[in-house]
Amino acid sequence: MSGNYFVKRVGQAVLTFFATVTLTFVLYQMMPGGPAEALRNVILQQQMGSGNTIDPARIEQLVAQYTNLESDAPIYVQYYQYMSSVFLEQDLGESLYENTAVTTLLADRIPWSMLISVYAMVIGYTGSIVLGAVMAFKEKSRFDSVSSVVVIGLNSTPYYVAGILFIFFFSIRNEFFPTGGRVGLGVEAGFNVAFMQSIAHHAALPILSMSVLGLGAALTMRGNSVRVLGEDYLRVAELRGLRNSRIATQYVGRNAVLPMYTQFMIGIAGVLSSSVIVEQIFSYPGVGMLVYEAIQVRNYPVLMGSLIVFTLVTVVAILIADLTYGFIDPRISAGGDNE
Amino acid sequence: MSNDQEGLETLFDADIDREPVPRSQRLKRQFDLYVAAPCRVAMTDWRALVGTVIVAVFFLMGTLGVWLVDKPSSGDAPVLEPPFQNFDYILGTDTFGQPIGAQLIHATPDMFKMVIAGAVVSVGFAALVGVVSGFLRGTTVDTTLMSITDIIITIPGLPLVIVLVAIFQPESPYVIGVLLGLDNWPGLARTVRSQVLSIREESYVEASQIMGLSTGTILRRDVLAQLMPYITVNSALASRRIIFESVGLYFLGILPFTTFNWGVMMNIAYEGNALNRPDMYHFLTFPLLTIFLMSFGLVLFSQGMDSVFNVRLRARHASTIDDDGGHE
Amino acid sequence: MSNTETIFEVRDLNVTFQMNRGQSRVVRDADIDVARNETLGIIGESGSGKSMLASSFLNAVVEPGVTTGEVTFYPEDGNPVSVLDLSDSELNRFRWEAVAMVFQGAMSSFNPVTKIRTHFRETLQDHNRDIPAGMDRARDLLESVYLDPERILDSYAHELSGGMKQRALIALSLVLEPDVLVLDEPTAALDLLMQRSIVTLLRELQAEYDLTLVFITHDLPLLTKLADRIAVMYAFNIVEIGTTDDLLYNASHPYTRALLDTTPDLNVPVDEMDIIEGSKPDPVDQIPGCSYHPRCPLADDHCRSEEPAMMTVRNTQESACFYYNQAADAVPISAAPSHSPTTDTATDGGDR
Amino acid sequence: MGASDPMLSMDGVSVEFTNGGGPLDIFGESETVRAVSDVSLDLGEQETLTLIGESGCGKSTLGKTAIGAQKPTSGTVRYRGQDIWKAKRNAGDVSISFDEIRHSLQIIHQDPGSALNPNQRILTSLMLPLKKWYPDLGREEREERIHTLFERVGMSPPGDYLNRYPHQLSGGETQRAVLVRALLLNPDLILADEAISALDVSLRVEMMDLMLELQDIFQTSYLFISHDLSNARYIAEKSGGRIAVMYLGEIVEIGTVEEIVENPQHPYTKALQWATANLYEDDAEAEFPLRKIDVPDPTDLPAGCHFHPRCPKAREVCRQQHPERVHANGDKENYARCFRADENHEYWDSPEITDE
Repeated sequence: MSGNYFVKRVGQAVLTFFATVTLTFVLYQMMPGGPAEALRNVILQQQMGSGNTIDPARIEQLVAQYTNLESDAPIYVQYYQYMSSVFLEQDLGESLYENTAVTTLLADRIPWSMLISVYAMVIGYTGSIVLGAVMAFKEKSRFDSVSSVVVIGLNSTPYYVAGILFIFFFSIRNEFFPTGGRVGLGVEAGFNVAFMQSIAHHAALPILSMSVLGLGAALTMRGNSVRVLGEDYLRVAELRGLRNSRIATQYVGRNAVLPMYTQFMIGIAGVLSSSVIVEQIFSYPGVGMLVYEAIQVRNYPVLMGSLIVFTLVTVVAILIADLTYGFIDPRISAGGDNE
Repeated sequence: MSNDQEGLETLFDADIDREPVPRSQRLKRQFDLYVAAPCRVAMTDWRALVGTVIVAVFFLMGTLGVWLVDKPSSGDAPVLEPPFQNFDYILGTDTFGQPIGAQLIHATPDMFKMVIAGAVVSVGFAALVGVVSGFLRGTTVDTTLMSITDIIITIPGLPLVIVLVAIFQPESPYVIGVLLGLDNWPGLARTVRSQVLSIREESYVEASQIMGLSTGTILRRDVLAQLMPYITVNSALASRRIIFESVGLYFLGILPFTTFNWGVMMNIAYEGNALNRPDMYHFLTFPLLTIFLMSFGLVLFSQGMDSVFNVRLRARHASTIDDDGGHE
Repeated sequence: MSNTETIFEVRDLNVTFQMNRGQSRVVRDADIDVARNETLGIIGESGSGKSMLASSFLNAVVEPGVTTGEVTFYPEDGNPVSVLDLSDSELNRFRWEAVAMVFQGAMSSFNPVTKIRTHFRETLQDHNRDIPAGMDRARDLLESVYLDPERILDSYAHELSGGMKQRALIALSLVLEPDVLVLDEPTAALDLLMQRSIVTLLRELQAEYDLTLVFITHDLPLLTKLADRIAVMYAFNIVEIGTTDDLLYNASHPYTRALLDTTPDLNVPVDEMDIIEGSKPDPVDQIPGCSYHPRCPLADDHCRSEEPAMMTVRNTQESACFYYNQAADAVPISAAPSHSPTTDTATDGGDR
Repeated sequence: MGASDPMLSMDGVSVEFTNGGGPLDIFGESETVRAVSDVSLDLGEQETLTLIGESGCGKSTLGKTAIGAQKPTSGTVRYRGQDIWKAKRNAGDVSISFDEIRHSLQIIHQDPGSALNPNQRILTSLMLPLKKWYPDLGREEREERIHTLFERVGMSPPGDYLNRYPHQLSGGETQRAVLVRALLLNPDLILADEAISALDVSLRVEMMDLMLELQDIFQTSYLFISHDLSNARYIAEKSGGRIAVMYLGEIVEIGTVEEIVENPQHPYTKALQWATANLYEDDAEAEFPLRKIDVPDPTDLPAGCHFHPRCPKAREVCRQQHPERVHANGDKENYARCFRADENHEYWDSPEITDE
C-alpha cells in the first residue's frame, strides 16, 4: 500500500465531507424564504404560547446562535463562517428546543445507533454468508431452491415491516422482549451485568429487524461461491489432496467473501440511515429517534447536524474499506482502479 | 479506394438462385426473436412467470382497478368491518369506515408514478453517466463524472431525503420518486461504467469501430444491448427500493398525507394501536401484505429477466432458428 | 509392453456424462498401460476425450461425469492400488503423493489471494510432510525450472507471467515426490518458445527425479520431442499406440497418418500440406462400426458395421484398423522421409 | 499521391503506453511501456507480411497501428501517401478522407468467441457495416452479397448460418464469418491478429488457404500476426510474402521465407525456429538456444541489445550498443538487428559475456 494512495484516498474523503457540509449550507439557503425566515416562523410558533412579542434583532441573534449563520452578512462571509465553525470548532449549532449544542445531542445518541447498526450488519452478513455458502455447496438441490425462495421472501419484507411483526409476535403476543426503550427502568447504569443484559434485551429486536437488510447478501454469496467452485484453482486444490476444511475456508470462503467486503462496509452506513425508521418503531432513543423528533418540530439545526454526522460515518466506513481492501486482497495493487 | 476489380464483380454478379426473403417472413422472424421467444423463455422460468404475473396484476390494479372501484371516502361503510364478511368491502374497512381494498387499489397509481419517476432517475441517470464515463475512459469527462459520483455515493440517501422532505414538503408523487431515486444512481453508475469498460475490451466492439460504424450504432448495438439485462434487473430492484422507502416515510408520517398510500394506512393503523387490537389486525395486515407481494414480484421479475435476456436460451426457444446444440 | 515394468494399467475405461439429449460417452472402452519411467504421450483433437482419460488416472473426472472400468496403480513397493475404488481420504493421499497432475487451466491454478509459498506449505502440511525439508526441496525444484525461488515464493500468482506460473505449478506438482506426473495440455496457452522450453525442462526433470510422465496434447510435433510412446485418440477411444518412431515412420491407422500429414512442418513444401476432410464425431449419437469411417479413404462395409479392436502391428505397436497394412498406401504422408532411421532396430520400448 | 507510393507505409513508428495516472491523478505513479519502438515498414498491393514473436512483443499493437486503430506516439502511418492521423484530424492537405481509410483497413481478431456481438444474429452483424458503407445498395443486394460470400467460404446453405447467433457457430465457422465481414468492405488490407491460433490444428491450414484464395479475388493485402513460425512460414511462402520477427517492440529481423526460415541471422529468430518443432527432425537433443527463459520486464528494458540477457551468443559489446539494421544480403528492405550479421563488426573481437 503506497503512501501516495493513502494520501489520495484521505484527501478524497475530506473533499467529500467538505462537499456535504457545503450541501447543508446550500440547503439552509434554499429554505423557503431563506434560513432566517424559516427559523423565524419556527421560533415564533415556539414563542406563541408565552404571549411575548419578539423583536427582529433578537431573532437574528437566535438564528445565528442556532445555525452559525448571520443572515444579513454577504453570502460568502456566511459560507466562510459556517464552514469554519463546523470544521474548526466542531460546532454544528444549537438545538432550537433544548439549550444544547447539536454536537452534544448527537454524541449522546450515536453510540446507541452504532450499536444496533453494527450488530445488525454483522448478524445479517454472517447468517447470509453461511447460508449462501451452504446453498452454493448444495447447488440445484431442494435445500437450495427452498432457501432461495425464503431469502427472496425475506428480502421482500421491508425492515420496518419485519420490526412490526417482531414486536407483535415477541413483545405483544409473547412478552419475550420489551416493546421499546434502550435500557430497563431502574437498572443502574455502569459496567455491570444487569445493565449489559438490559441493553442486549432492548436492542435484540431492533437488531434483528435491521439484519433483514443484510440478507440479500446470501444470494450474492451463493453466486460468488458457485463461481469459485468452478474455478481452476479449486480443481487443482482438490487434485493436490488438500484437506476439505482448508479448501472450504482458504479457497472457497476467502475468494467468495472478499468481493463482499466493500459492500459490507458501505452497508453499515446504509443500516445506520435506516435507523431513523427502525428506532421510531421501537422507540429506541438513538440518532434516528432524534432525527424523527426534529422533523416533527422542524428543528433544522439538529436535522442538518445529523445529516453531517451520517455522512461522516459513511465517509469513514468507505475510507476504511478502501484502505484495508488492499491488505486483504493482494490483487488490488495500491493506487489501482478497483473496478 | 473502391477499385472495382473484375474478380469481385464476377463474384458478386454470379447469379445464385436465391429467392428474396419476403417482408412478411422477415416480420414474422422479428416477432419470433423479440417477442415470442422471450415469452417462451419466461414460461419455462417460474421466477419470470410468477414475477411477471404479480407485476401485471398490480399494473391492472393501478389502471383498470381505479376505474372499476370507486374512490373510498369516510363513512362509505361501517367502521372496522372485518374482512371476508361483506362482498362490497371484502378486505374489511378501516377506522373511518373506508373500504381497505379500495384504498389499496387507489394507492397504486401514485405508487406507480413514484416508482417510474424514481426508476427513471436512478437507472436512467446511472446508465447515462456510466456509459458516457466508460466510453470516454481516462478523459477529463470521465474523471470529473466519477469524482462527482464518488462524492454523491457517500452522502447517505435516506437522511438526505428526510431533510429535503422536511424542508420542501413535496406532494407530487413524481417529485417524491425523483428524490428517492437520487441516492440510488451513483452506485449503479459505477457498476455500469465497469461493465462498459469490460464490454469495450471485447473484440467485436473494436471491430465495429474499425469497420467505421458510428458511435451511436456501437453504443446502441454493442454496448446498450449488452447492458440491457443489467439495466432491467436494476430497474426492478430500484423500484422495490423506492416502494420500501416511500412507504417507510409515509408510515413514519414524514411525507405529507395528501394521498392514499399503503404507508399512510399502516401509519393510521399503527398509531391506532392496531398491534394490540385484534379487530384492527386486518387494517394493518393488508397493506403489509400488499407491499410484500409487490416487492416479491419485482425481485422474482428481476431474477427471471436474467434468463429472458440470455441469448442462448432465447435462441433455443426461437422457432425460426434451428438449434442443433452440437456446435460447442 | 514387453520387458518394462508397468506402473499404470487401465482396462475398459469408460467416462460418461448424462446430457439432455442423451448419454454422452467421452471415453469408450479404453485400455492402456504406462511403463515405469517412460513418457507416454496422448494425442488427439479437442473433444476427443483425451483430457477425461488423463483425469481418470487420478479419479478426477469432473462432476457429473461417471468413470467406470479399472485403473490400477503399481507402486514401486507395496500392493497395487485400484484408483477408482479409493475412499475419499485415501484418494486425498493418493493424489499428489503418488500421482500429480498439471492441467490446462494452469494459468489460474493458484489461489489468487495467497502467495506461492503458501501453496507449497499447505500441500506439505496437509500431507503431513516435514515442512522445512519440503520447502528446501521446493526451492531446488523452482531452481530446476529456471525460476528464482525466493522471488517466486513471495509472489502472488497475478504477479507472474503465464510461463512462470506454469513452471511454478510443475515445481509444486513435484514437491511431494510423486512417481507419476500427468500433464494435460500444460503448454496450450503459452508461446511456442515457452512450450518448447517447458518440454525441454520436463525431460531434465524426468531424468533427475525418476518420473513417469503422461503428456496429453493436441500438438504432435511438440509431443514427438518428449514422448517415448504415443497413444492416438480419435472419437473417445485410442485408435493407435506405439513408440514415437513407430508412429512417425510407420503409422498404421488412417487417422494417425492423416494427422501427421496435416501437421504444419517447416520442412514440408507448402503445396503438399493437406487437411482432414469431414467433421468431428459426436459423443452422443455414436455411429456404428469404426468411428473414423466417415472420413476414412479405406472405409468399406466391414468398417461401417463392425468396430475394429486393437490389432498388433508389431510388438511395440497396435492399431484399431482392419486395414492397417494398407493405410500407408492409402494415406501418404508428404513430410515423411522414405525410410525410417530406427524402424528396423526398434523392437522394444523406444529409442532409449 | 504518387504512383510509387506503397499502399501502406509506416515510418519510425513508436507506441507507448502509460500505466495508471489519469489527468487528475497527481500522486499516481506511472510506468511507461514502449510497446512498439521505431518501426518502419512498407506494405504493397496484395502483399502479405507476417509478424511473429512472443506474446507481449508488441506485434498486436504494431498491427493495430498499421490499420489506424491505435495512434502512434511518434512516427507516421501513411495510406497511399496520406498520413492517417492527419486525415483524422483533417489537418493539412487531405487527399484521402479518414472515412475511406477507415473502411479500407480491416481486422480479424484472434478469439472467435468475442469477435461477433453475441446478441445479434450473424446476418445483423454483417449487414451493419454494409449498410454504413454501401447506402445505395438495397437490402436485397446486401443480403445477396453476404449469401454469395458465405457460399464462397463454404458455409452453405448461407441462410442456415446467417440466422444463427454467434454461440451457435463453431470456432472455425465464426472465423470464416468474420473473414466475410471484413471482406464485404472490400478492404485493401486486413490485419489478421492471431486469427487462426484459437482453431484446431487441422482447421488452421484450411483457414489459411481460404484467406489466400480470397486474397486473389479481393486483391487484399494481409498483415498476418502469429506466434507460430510454421503458420507464418506457410502463409508467407504460399503468398510469396515476407516474415518480420518482433522482439520487445522492435523488428529484429525481416526477410523472405528463405532468409528467415532457411538462414536466420538473429539468434532470436533461431530460438523461434527451435521452438517450432518439426516432426521429422531429430533435434531433441539440440542445445537450449536461450540463456534465460523469461522475457525481461518491458517497463525496464535492458541496455544495449534488448535480447542480450537471453542471447547465447551475446558478447560485451551487446551490453553497450544497440544494434542497427544490418542489410546482410545487400538487400535494401530486409535486415537483421544483430551485430553477427555484420562480418566486420567489432562484436567479433568483443569478449563473451560470462554468466552473471
